[in-house]
Amino acid sequence: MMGSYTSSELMVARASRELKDGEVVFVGIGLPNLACNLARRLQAPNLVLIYESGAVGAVPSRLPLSIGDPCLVTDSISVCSMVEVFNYYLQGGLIDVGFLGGAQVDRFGNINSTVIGDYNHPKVRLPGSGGACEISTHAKKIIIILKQNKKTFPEKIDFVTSPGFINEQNQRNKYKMQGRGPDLVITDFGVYRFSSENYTMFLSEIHPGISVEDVKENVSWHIDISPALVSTNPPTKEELKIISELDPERIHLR
Amino acid sequence: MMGSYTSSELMVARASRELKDGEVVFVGIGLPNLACNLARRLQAPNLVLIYESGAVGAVPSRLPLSIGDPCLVTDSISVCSMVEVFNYYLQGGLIDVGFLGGAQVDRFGNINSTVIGDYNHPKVRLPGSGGACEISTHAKKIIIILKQNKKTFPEKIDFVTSPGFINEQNQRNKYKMQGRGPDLVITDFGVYRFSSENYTMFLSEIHPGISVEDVKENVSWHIDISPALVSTNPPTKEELKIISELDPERIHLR
Amino acid sequence: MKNKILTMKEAVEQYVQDGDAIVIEGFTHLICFAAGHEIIRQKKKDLVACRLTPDLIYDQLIAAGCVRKVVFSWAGNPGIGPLYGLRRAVENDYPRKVEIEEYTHFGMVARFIAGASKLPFMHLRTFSGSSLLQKNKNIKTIKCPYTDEVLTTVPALNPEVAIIHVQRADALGNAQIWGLMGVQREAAFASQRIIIVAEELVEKEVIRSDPNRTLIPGMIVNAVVVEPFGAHPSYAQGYYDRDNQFYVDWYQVSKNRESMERYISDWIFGVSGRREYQEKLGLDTIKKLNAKEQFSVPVNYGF
Amino acid sequence: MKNKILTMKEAVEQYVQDGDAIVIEGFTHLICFAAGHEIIRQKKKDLVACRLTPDLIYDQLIAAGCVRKVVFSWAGNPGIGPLYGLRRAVENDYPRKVEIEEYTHFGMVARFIAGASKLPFMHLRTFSGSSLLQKNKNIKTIKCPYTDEVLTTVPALNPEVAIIHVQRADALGNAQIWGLMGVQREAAFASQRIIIVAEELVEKEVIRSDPNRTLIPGMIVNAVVVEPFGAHPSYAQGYYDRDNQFYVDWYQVSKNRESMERYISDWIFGVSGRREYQEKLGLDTIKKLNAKEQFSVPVNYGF
Repeated sequence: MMGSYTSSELMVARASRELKDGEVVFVGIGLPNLACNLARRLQAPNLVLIYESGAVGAVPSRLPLSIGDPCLVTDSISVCSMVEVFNYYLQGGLIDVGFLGGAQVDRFGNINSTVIGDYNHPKVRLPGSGGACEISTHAKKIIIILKQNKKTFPEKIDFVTSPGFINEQNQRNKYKMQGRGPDLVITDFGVYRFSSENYTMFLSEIHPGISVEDVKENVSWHIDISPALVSTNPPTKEELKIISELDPERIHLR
Repeated sequence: MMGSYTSSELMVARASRELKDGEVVFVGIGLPNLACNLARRLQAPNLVLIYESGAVGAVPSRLPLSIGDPCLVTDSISVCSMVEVFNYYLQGGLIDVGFLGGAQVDRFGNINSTVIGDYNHPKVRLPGSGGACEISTHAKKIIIILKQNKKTFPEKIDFVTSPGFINEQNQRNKYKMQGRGPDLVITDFGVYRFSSENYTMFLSEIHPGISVEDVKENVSWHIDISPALVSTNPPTKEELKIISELDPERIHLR
Repeated sequence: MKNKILTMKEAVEQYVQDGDAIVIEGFTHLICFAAGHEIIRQKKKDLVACRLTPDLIYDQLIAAGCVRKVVFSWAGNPGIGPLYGLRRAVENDYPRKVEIEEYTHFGMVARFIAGASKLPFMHLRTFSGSSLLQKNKNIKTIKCPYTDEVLTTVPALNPEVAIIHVQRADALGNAQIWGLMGVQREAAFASQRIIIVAEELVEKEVIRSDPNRTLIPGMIVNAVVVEPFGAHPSYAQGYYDRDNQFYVDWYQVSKNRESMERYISDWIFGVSGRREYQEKLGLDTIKKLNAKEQFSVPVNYGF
Repeated sequence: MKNKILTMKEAVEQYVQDGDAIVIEGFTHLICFAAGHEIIRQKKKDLVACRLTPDLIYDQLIAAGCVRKVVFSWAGNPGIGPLYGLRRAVENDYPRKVEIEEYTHFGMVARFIAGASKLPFMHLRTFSGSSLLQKNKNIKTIKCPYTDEVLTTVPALNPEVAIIHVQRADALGNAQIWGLMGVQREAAFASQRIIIVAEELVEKEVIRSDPNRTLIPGMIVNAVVVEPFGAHPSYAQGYYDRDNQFYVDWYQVSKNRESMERYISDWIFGVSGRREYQEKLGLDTIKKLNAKEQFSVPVNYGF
């Protein structure tokens, strides 16, 4: 809780402000779904929501628990097979913004959502890529959302599920990835961006009530701080009202 | 005209007898379409007709002028895109019988429907392959239907549009074609099959009223005659009746 | 979102440029003659005309001198005979030299799949043993990294413009097709600019009542033209039948150079657009082609 | 043609064999729990269980000891947590060692496309820069013969059996799906034997009234099982909603080995089939999940 809102609400509100009207967004469940639907209710009524399940232009009438909820189908613009989702929409280069989460992110925006520990003898086996690897490869712009601590921001991640910039040389061009890579990382501490010189994460906005020391204590590497560091605008009353309408039982706002 | 039926009617009747109930047939327009619909009315009520336009299980209520006639869609079992027709049905190996015609056929069952003369300076430019090359590659069994004369049965065809056995070694295995190649050739003179030794056409049935001399005069190479040569069974009254119902204006029976 | 409705004249002016690779797809069904005629009226030049089956509409574009190259897999008047316009161009360079680049249907389909998927090529099993393999240098081979098997390949096809005729669309270009779908979806996704031509403009609620029917999403569409009867003499399932007589008659019309040019002059340059074309065609023909009713059993999208 | 209707018991007996590679597809939608339960009841062994999202049904198959290997791309309880049955097998070899072979969604989709197209491989743009490329030796690369670009590849996936749950089918197995279609078409065409499980058996006239809706043609189908409510706790658009509470509760049920085994004993071995499962579930739950009505606007197939 930060004042009269939770860090999840702040993350949702901050993410939603990144979305422009008419953009095509590849949506995941949870906070990204809330962010997209918040944006639809505010500055981006014509945001096109695409779910990897095949629903295009979804207008969910309730909070979807899963990415394949029936409410994403009813009244959507188009439902297509996953062949088309991945070949024509994602690889086809039609996605403006993709949201990704994960268990770990490193300084280059590479994400692990596969395994903690050794791949063959895992300490914790996580779900794996799903469509995350291809979202990170093909969406023009990536927004990463996750809760932050030393474990989720480790010196080295155990597995690269979804490539960010890969290393300080930005290997994306080598692999001819059409997506530009991670644009920002939104956590419960602040908002991070990436240097265009060494493709390394730096703190760009800091959430109200959080100190730079707090941030540093919750990153495993030496995190750069923007000289132009600003304070994240807190969620407005209107944003908070809509968010609570979108998730009345606070399933994703824990 | 041969007695009380035309050579086209004989060709249609003869072809239709090759079709077994439940088989999946890739149908072309003209005589093959008549043969398939004749078979559906007689021994093969459950013949599944597939047209390259994407109509599967078509039950045409009128004579289709083209392979994409609306009557092939109405009441069909499935309509799919051409992506599926070619990838999943044809290349997928689901087609039992494919019909092919053409301007020229050689002794190995290779067919030309592309060009008479030089490819770059054609004497006559024909339509080209369409789906014929892939039908000849993938359908388990091929039935060739065409009118016969020295020009349509030349020593060497000007262009191989649809490979038959290619040469006396049967090159189909080299190319790993799943289709077994041409099974029979039905003309207005007789029915031809292929030797399992040198993959060369031989006369297997001769139509009523046609002499072996007639046949030889209408093939450009020295045609082998089966020692077990039989006379083609003429169309029955029932077959003729159905054929005339299928093409009342005799559009394809000229 | 922006309403994308334009007249055919505006859409062709804005989105079809001289020298463009263009695809007016539709396998027998939903061939957009209205767009082809407008392209002729606007005297577009040097087009690379891509289509599985050039059909009468490309025959007309070629005879009118709009085309410098045809990329195709079957060039004929289905069930009737040759395309004489194309033949005069290929055999006698009349009215201008026209190059051809030839595939099979599967080859063209695979090119559009690769194009729509933004892959540089697609592999397939066809062409082996055929003469096309020698005549078309764009057909190559590749070795499977698992089985060492050699497969043939075709390069992606990514036209500048796709013109897709559909039964119904909303003002944003969300477009639904039923009946034969050919390779329209892939042709649209493969292209850089997309014009949707609709028999019927519908409210978005109609589209959203049956999202599985949407073949092309508005997000990739640049313009929506509402042009009832715009596919004649081709057809639109549920709207009007194919004008088979027109195709039969085309044999004679096109066989002779002068009569084909007269057709172009009378029926294309002689009218301002589809409304006048329809008037010229006459109510009797239109009525005769009117579709009978045979509706689908609806499905429930509720939850 | 032969009526292909079998009971679920008969279909699984006849078409699922020990050691088979099997796919019960369905992306959230139309996951055939009824078939999974019957496979468990018949104590099938050593299955290679292929599916993009193993979901609760594969979690149960694994916990029941039916599976020797899982081929997948996302293994979790969507929106809730992990699949504990799978985790116990992978992390502790309980109840038996289970191998995993892992891709991304796109990788699995491409494997099914290749399988359905009888191509040995498919190329795609993903995996580059990811650790999967090192961990899964089945992911290889190929050089484009046109651009020299290097693309990643996956091998075809051709399971022995596909089980596809659909909304409606006729007795020959002509099957229609609306709403999310996942990769069911490709999974079916890629497989050697296909069992269709239908919410509703319809006359062939219903299918033929809307042929564009047919996802799987009867010609490739071996058996049709009519099993209303057979996808619960997954859902069937237009028939019943997803039982989200079941998925939420599964977290606790499956977290503990004993309670998961009790579930299997009570709800799978404790019933003879779907009818008894429904009775045990109770009318209240079933009623609560009943779909509301929201019908598609019909289209005209006449000409």
